[in-house]
Amino acid sequence: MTQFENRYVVTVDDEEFDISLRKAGDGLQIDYKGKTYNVAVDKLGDKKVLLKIDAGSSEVDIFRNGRGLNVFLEGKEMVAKVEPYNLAELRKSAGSALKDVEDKVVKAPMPGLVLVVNVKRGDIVKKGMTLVIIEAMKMENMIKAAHDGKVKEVFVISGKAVDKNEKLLELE
Amino acid sequence: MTQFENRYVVTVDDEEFDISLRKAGDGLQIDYKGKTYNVAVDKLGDKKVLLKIDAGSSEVDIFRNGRGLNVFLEGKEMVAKVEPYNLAELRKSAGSALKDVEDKVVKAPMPGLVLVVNVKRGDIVKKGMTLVIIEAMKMENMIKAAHDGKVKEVFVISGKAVDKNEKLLELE
Amino acid sequence: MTKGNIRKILIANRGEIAIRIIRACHDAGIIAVAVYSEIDKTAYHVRLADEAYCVGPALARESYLNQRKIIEIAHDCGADAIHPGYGFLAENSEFARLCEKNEIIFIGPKSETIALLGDKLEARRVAIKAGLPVVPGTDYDIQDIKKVSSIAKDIGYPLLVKAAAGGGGKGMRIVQSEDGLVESVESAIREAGSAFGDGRVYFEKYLENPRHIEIQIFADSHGNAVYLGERECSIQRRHQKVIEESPSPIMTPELRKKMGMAAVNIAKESKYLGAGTVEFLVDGNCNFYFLEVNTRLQVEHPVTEMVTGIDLVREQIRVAEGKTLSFKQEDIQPRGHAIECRIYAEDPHQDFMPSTGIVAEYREPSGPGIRVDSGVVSGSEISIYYDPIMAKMIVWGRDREESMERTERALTEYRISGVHSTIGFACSIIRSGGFRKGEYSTGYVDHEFPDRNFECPLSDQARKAAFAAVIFDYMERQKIAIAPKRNSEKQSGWAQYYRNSAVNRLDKVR
Amino acid sequence: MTKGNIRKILIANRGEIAIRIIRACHDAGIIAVAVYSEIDKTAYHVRLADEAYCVGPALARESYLNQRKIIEIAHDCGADAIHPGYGFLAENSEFARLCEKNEIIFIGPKSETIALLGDKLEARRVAIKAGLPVVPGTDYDIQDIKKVSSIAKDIGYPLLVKAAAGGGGKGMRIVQSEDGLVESVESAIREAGSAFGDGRVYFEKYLENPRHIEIQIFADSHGNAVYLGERECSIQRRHQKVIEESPSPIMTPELRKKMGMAAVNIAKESKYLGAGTVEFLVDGNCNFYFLEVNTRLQVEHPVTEMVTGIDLVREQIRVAEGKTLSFKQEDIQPRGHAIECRIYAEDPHQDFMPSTGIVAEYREPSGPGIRVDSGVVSGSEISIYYDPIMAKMIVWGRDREESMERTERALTEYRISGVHSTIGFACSIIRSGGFRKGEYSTGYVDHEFPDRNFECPLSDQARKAAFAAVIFDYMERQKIAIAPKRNSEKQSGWAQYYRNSAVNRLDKVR
Repeated sequence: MTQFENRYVVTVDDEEFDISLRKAGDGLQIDYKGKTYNVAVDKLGDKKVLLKIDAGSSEVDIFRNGRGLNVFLEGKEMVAKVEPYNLAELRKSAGSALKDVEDKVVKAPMPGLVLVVNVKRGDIVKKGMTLVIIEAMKMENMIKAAHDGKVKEVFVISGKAVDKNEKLLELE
Repeated sequence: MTQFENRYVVTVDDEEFDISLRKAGDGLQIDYKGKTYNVAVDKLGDKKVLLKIDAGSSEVDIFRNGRGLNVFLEGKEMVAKVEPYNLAELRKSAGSALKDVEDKVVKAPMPGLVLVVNVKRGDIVKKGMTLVIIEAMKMENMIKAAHDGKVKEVFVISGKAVDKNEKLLELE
Repeated sequence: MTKGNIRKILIANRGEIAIRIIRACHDAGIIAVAVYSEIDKTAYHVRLADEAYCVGPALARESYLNQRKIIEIAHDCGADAIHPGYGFLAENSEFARLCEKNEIIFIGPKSETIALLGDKLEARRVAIKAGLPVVPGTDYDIQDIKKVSSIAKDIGYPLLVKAAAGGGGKGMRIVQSEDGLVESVESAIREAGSAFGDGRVYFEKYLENPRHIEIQIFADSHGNAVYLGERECSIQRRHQKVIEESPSPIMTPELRKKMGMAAVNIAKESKYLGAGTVEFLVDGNCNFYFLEVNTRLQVEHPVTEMVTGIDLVREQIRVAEGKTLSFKQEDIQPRGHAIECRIYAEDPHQDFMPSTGIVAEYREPSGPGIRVDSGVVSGSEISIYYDPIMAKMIVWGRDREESMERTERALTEYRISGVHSTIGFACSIIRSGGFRKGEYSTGYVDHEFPDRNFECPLSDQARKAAFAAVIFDYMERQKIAIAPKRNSEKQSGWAQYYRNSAVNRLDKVR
Repeated sequence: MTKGNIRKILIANRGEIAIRIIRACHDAGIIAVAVYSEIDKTAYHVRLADEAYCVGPALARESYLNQRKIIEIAHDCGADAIHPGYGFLAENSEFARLCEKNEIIFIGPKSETIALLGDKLEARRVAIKAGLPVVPGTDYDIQDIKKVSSIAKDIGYPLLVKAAAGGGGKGMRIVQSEDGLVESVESAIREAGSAFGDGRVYFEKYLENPRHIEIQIFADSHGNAVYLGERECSIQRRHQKVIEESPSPIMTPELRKKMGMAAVNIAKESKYLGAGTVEFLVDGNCNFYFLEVNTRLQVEHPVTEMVTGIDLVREQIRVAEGKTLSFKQEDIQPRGHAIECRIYAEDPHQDFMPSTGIVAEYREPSGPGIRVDSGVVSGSEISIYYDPIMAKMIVWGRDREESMERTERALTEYRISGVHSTIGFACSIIRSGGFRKGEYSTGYVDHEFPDRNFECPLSDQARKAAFAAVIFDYMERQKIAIAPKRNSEKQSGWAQYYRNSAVNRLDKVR
């Protein structure tokens, strides 16, 4: 592997991409699934680039946000994490403990008013079950369980006003 | 005059405004030509504010540029200079030498190619006379004399490529 | 109420509909006055208006619903008229009455008409009197709980318990069989009582998967009343319309005339004034049933504007001035086809949960047939306080096919970043087989997309995001600045360029 | 030339017209390929296209005029067809021939037709043959300088010396009397020879203050040819159109039919294919005279699209595929009135001098009847290399009055900062008395605004700027930060708000 050839695992939301990046002349090339792509980014503004992949181009809003990158393109908002391939392999063999922790905390997706809390500590919940109802913009929004589990802790009560990303409860 | 009452002369392009500004409660008030206005600015973005004058509001692009302020509102680009009233009076009584110097240097309003130079050193020019023709965007642009005068110096020749604001000639 | 030319209108609303009304005022040379809550102080409707006054804190009931304050502002600024838009005070008969008392023109029907048609049971009686087919049911409220079982048997199951003062699904219950009938009625009465302070409920037969088709009506103060064709509004999520079109794919000239005349009859019966909408349910056999009258401008009114060429808001103003309608029934010649997609700040993949934040970038599509009525611009804030509608995209085409093609294309051009939007959702509806064929009913979204698996307009975003991320990360680590935009004034390559071509060009000039 | 469905089109152009064509491709499900010069690498047409290829350096003759390179890219990417837009290679018969040779469909007339009608003297002969009235003059080029005086006497003064290969005013002279006639002819011959490599000139009578009215024609490869009404293009500056409208204020159904049939005759005589425009001069007595044929899409084509409802670019593609026209003469029923304002990056107060730089903010007007075809977005760069057109705003109304009212309103909503624009200029034209009455000719702008004193859409800007400046300066000196925008996620007042109203709301839920 030369200095300019680098292999990465990129995680976009839940999907993983095994990507190699290298310099090629003035530009950059990507190898992905046995195909080679000529790629470039040109700045369009603050936090905004034009991504060119061969002859195609997409406007991308991209900026670093903690350990990840916020990426918005073609109407979709995504979170991407870039890891060197070797590191990613290491992490995987050590078990994917990290991800699970994040999944287990249920947060408020928006600021609003907690109308209903359907569960209490120790309850067994099933994927898709409504855990909490939050009112915002005159609508009731159901916060549902992303997977089966057991309620470890509940942080809110009915009638509480919550901010975005405030912890609602934690599953075991 | 209290600490919060300040009188200014504001020059916008060629027009002068005698304005007093003071704090009033949480907001600001302006006195101009015997009338009082409640005014406020709210930030809309980088270099952009919403100016409210009583019940009316205008989006204004505004930023400092050297000694002046660049102001863009309602389709018009202007340059404003703010001076304390007393200073402005002083300057005026000392004669308006400053302004004249600026007027006497004729600059290229855009980058382009000098096609024709109609005058040489020592020529007498009349207001409105075409001094230089510059080609840009496939069109010929006549640079005309802003007032009568005598050519002190010519800095360009036909065939020269010029940048924006490059000196073309100076009148006496 | 002063008649004659209106000189100044206060718009008691916000967002896209306030802007729509400001535009109509400006077209007519009328001064447009905005009101705004504290959180809306830099909103786009404030910037476009000629005058703007703060009407209170963010919470709607302290600002946009603050009747006395609005009347006070109208008085102080010398407004002749108030346009309520839709929502907020638009169907509030008390507010209309307050305007009348204060000699300010309320741009809408008379307060009595609003009160009459706002009561669903009363409206049902008016419809029956005007000879309209109504959904089988009771034309009285259920007073004796002992009789419900026999009344229900006469109508047949499934049936709907509805609140007379109803709206927004409150006090409404679907009952599938006699089991739980009494319980449902009792709970509906309780809910209606608590929500509206009016516990009257009645029965209607429940139609399964009907189409929701509405007729636009217009009436002036000289006894003229016309219909301006229909809008098909069956594409809904959370029981709210999201995509509307005109003409309806199932419409025939005969049916249009029948429904149109029915709607005009109700206008005449209720002494209607101004713009209104008569909503119908239509079953699989093209039988139509009166549902309700919306005594205001509808969100989806531009669909009608696109096919008729008539500016409905300006016409509202004319009628409010006491003028006769500027068109007769025979002048209304619909042309082509129009589709409206409502663009909400919602995440379709999370059950249409509202999305708040700053709209980082807002860029509209354009080109032939495209109109966008928006309440936001780049930098606008979407708060939790109000309806999450950001904009409406209305697309006209020579026929339904062209209108769908243009809609699909325009949606892929539309760019809203910073908050979630329903652009991708709208695109997957437009692309879906049932919509393309015009075969859909009010249950379409839930039925076709049970897993909410709305595809976004373009594919492969995750791979592209991965590519972008890997390049961004690499450049960041290598400290390679992403090439800044050229700036013609600062890093001028022009002079050099012209230098190169100077001799050549001068040859020609000389 | 392969016929059948076109799958992929290369667009040999940039700016608003490239985007217009991309939209037509996408509506039709056709892959749109952009080409771009180095300086245009992030231009909006590149972003909207499905594929984009660099075609060379900024200078047009090394990029957008580089015929071989464009053909090469078309081959390499597998494009079936090339759309040239307007300008650049659109009326270059050599390029059309090169496409034909390379079996790529050129979306336009056949190369012979372009060559024939591109020669003004030949076009004049074709027009005479087709029975069209032409401006009195010679139908041959002036070969014997000794005869000019007697030829000129026959035609009468003032007269125009015109170059057969002409365009852009090169090789053209107005001659007021016999004085200087010979000199003018000789200099015109020299100039034409040097500009076009073809020194042929001819005479035409010079009409003073005519109207410039053009007819849109369309012809397919099956012998069908129709006209789509007229466009009035007399509002000009620097002899270039700036505002166009349809119908023309002076048009009558009879005159339209006469001019339309004349235009169709020329289409038939020249075996025309696709979209074209026949330009006429019309004098004060409604006599019309053939001027020339533009063998391409016009800048102002959307005016016709707005009143006819027909997408001219899609129709060009259909015709290029060998299909028959999708409409017959009797299907074309103009509706309402449309006005186009071209928005240039120019400073009207400095004799329309081009303005370069970055478009800091670009925000379009919207609402009923408004369409904007733009080549720029916020952040776009206006360079000195190309035509300074940024966008076209096209406005439809039920009648001329409504269309003017909406145009005026929309212009005041339009916001372009960072470069000068012709928005204010357009507004002052629309507001001017002659335009409002429809009484104007090609000399209107120079005649009405001899001092170029175009008022901006709104008054009092200098005073407002002074207020803004004094406040800005004060806050800067006092180090008072201008209140930043609220950000719902960071400085959340929501939680507090909901806290206040929590009890109240919960009462209802329970």
